[in-house]
Amino acid sequence: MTSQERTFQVDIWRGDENGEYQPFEVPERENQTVLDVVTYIQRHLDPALAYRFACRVGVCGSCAMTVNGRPRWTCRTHVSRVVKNGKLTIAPLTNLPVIRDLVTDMTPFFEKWRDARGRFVAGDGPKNELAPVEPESNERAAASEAIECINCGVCYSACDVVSWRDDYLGPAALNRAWAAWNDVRDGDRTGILKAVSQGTGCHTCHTHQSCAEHCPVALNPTFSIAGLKRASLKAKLKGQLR
Amino acid sequence: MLETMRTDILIIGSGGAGLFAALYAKKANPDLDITIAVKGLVGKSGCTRMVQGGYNVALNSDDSIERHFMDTIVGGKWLPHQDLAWALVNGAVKRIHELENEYGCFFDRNADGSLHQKAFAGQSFDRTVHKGDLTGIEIINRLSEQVWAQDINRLEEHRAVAFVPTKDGSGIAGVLLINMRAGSFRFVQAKTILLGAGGGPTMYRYHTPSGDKSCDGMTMGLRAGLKLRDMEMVQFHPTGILAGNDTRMTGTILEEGLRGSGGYLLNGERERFMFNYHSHGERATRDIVSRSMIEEVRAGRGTPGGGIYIRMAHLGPEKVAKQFKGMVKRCADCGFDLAGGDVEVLPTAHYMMGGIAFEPDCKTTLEGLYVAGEDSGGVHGANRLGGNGVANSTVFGGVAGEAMAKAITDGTDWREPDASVIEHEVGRCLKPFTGKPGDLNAIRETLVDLMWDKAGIIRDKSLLEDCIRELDALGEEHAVAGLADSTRAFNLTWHDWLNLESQILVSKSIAHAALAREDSRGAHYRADFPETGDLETTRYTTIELSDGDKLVTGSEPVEFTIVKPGESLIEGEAGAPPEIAPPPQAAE
Amino acid sequence: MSPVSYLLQRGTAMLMVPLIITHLAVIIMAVQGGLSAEEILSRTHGSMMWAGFYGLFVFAASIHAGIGMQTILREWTPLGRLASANIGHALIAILWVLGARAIYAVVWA
Amino acid sequence: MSISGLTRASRAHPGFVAALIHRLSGLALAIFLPLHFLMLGLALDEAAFSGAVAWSNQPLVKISEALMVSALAVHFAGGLRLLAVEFLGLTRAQGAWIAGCFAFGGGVGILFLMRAF
Repeated sequence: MTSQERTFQVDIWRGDENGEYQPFEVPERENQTVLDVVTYIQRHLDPALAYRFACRVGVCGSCAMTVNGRPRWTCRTHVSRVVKNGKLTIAPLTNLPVIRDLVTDMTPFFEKWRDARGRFVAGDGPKNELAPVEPESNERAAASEAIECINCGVCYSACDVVSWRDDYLGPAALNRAWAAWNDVRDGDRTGILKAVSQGTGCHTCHTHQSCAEHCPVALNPTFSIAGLKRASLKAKLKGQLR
Repeated sequence: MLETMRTDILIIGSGGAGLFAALYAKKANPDLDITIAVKGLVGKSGCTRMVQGGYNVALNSDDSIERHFMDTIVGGKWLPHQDLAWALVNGAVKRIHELENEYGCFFDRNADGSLHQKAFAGQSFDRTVHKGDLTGIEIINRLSEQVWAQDINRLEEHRAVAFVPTKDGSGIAGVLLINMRAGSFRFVQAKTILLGAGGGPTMYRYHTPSGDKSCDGMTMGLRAGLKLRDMEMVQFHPTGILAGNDTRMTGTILEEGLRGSGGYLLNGERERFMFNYHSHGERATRDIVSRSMIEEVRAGRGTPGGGIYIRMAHLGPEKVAKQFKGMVKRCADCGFDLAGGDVEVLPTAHYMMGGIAFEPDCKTTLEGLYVAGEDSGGVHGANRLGGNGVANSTVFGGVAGEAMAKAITDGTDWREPDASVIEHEVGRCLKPFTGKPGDLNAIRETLVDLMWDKAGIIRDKSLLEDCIRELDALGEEHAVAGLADSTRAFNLTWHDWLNLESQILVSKSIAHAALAREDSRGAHYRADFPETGDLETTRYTTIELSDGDKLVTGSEPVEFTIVKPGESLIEGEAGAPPEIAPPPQAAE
Repeated sequence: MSPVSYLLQRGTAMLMVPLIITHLAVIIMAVQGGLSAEEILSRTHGSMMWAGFYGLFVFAASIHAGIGMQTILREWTPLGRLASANIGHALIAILWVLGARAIYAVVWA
Repeated sequence: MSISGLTRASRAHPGFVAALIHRLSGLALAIFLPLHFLMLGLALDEAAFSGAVAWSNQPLVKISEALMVSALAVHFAGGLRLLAVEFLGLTRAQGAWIAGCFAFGGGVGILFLMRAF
């Protein structure tokens, strides 16, 4: 770092759930994402800083952190868009256990994805053919709108309901369940509604829309969850959820 | 501290190869205890996930696996292991049905509901199955959620550092890993082991693979005495983003379709230059465009950032913004206006065709060790077709899973590890904690420049000899470099040290193999040997480690077991696409 | 929230849409220039329609409030699922009793 | 030190504010409701009821009542929004919807006060 370089202050969370913010001075760059800032600190200022990343272009969803109070994908967040009063505050994602510094344990997130039956179950269709699926059909269109999730955990961290009750399945898992339910190839669509109608499932959502507000790839889990609420209610009234 | 555990099947890596292997093995025998160990989180690290283009598979009645095979062989400049390529094109058909019908992948459809297959460079038929331009995410997410739902052990943030053989060296007993979260060591003993950690030429200044890639798998293979092949074959993609110093985004891909649809490449004087090199201009093949860009920069006509501009604005910024939404957004996120302005790009290292030599059943020469995906070599030869990469990892991952389960059913048991190897390897990994703090950043910078300048897109004897000499010196510098912080838990700087160790060794392999191949074909270009040479006598290079640290190169003739140069499986055609400039095509 | 609670919560909400519009209108009308006991009771005394309307309203509002309270307790207090549910159900019962008493008082007493 | 305070920046958007006000107004109504029923129950004894109604005509009580009426109106409007999102799938322009809900609630309260005095 030369003395002529312009720098800005970055406060980074250190420790696990119990910890504190540690200030660093980081040089400004013309092109600089929040992940670049964190990398700079690890490479040049504090080699022990822990953080997680992989693909670096918004594909893997590994590097989400809380930046100035908001959960974000850091690899695709340009510093100039989020810096406030010449300062950045970076913390791990909320609503997940902290392993160390900026790294969270995403296990509960993936367990809930499983519990919401966020996966395909093969149907009876012929295995050596590809099912015709019209891209404009209502179900496929609904599924397509929800499918491009990168499971970064940003919505889960932004979700107020998860922050109030940690057994709620959360937006990402339910969003996946909605896409699965709209998949006409699925062999057990009622099973999805059963999974999401447990006490901690879709009906727990209060439609705050924090998930949709923060999703880096512009999905709308609230909408998906509303769909599940309607579908499972219908199924319940028809007595299919026993 | 060393924790030990036992499992039936250990899988290193959770890309297309690792996940398919786990699911296949579990399906073959649900009673098996299967463990996936991965450097990051299951399904979230590695490169399959990053696949944009799609999945090559011959499904159309006007297409055929023979045609797919011929495209692969001709595209690979007759260097591929033909039995492997044959396994690839056949297996792809099976896999795409499984991905759709068993795991629920959403692949794009035509309006009538049938599967959409798009055109992709180097193919004589439009056979690339895709999900928009995020095909990898779709495949990996669907596979991951199947794995999450099954009784499959996950060792996440566990980095494999060494294969541990039996005392007599006849087979593999297990793998030594670092539990990255705790900073402790773990030895996992397994009856069969799959290496599916992926490759990734991240030792080049500009590279596309996931940032966690560091060629650990090939390094472990070399150390365990396995033979690698085709290591000189590193594929470059012409348009990687140039975002400046200290940016992770630098090197990541701007898709091929930008040039295909009429984008311009401009030098620092904002003049088009591609027609000075090739009559197809910007639409020439990847290798030609990459080479031309490098020559233009070397001639002093680069941009201020040392690259080339890509310009789309003349096609109408609004149209571009709509047609290439993802790319425009990606550029905007790092501060560039792709739709209306000029964006600096440079060719970027993309894929390693070379890797551990293996057989169509994924076995290696080490009993009990299997390999699949980018760690393996020989499927693609001198060049990999876009869309054959994800096919490779998923096809062979499944093959390996089945073979590993069968081996255990047939009586394969645990083998006793050579404890001295474990001790030695733990010592190797902990060495930097004892040294005086070294400048790892400087070593990394030196490495990426060295490989870029001297073993990159244009090579020659003197460059490569320099490169090897300097790599040796760099290796020595790295070996004594210590760490400033003694924390072992989640110490990324420790892992940077380990990454560099792997990268330097594999860099040496690339440079040695490149020096050994005295012709130019596919991804490998020697300015001092610009001719392709005789196809009938094609040989592939091999490299192995002997006496612990000496790389020995060799070569073997390619066996034309299925088709010979000059022949074709398709009547009246060579199988490769006609040599004309591709028409402008829309991004899919 | 269980689907049954959800159904009751949203169902009572929908049911109350016309009731609340009417109630708000009545309030705004009635409050003109201040209220008196005679004025209120003259409207309600012996009116079966009034008893039916508010009977339904009390029934729905009580359920709606009880479930809402249960959710709030579950999310904003350390109370567990069972305790929150018990309090919510108790609230429903109390509101039914007090509501029925109020209706009896203004219609028949 | 905790990682994030009560006032998370991630909550600074219309949806959360709407939900918070919906909940607080609902809570207020749930607390008010038994008192409201108790007061009406006083009609069992006409004198007591007259006294209570007279008491409620004080300005301060009137203003409190106006707040409860507003709470009802806001809760009602917010509930309509919620039902629209959940059952009609209306997710666009939530900011405008939510502003409309508050305007409606405030309007009803002011109307109440104007007529009450």
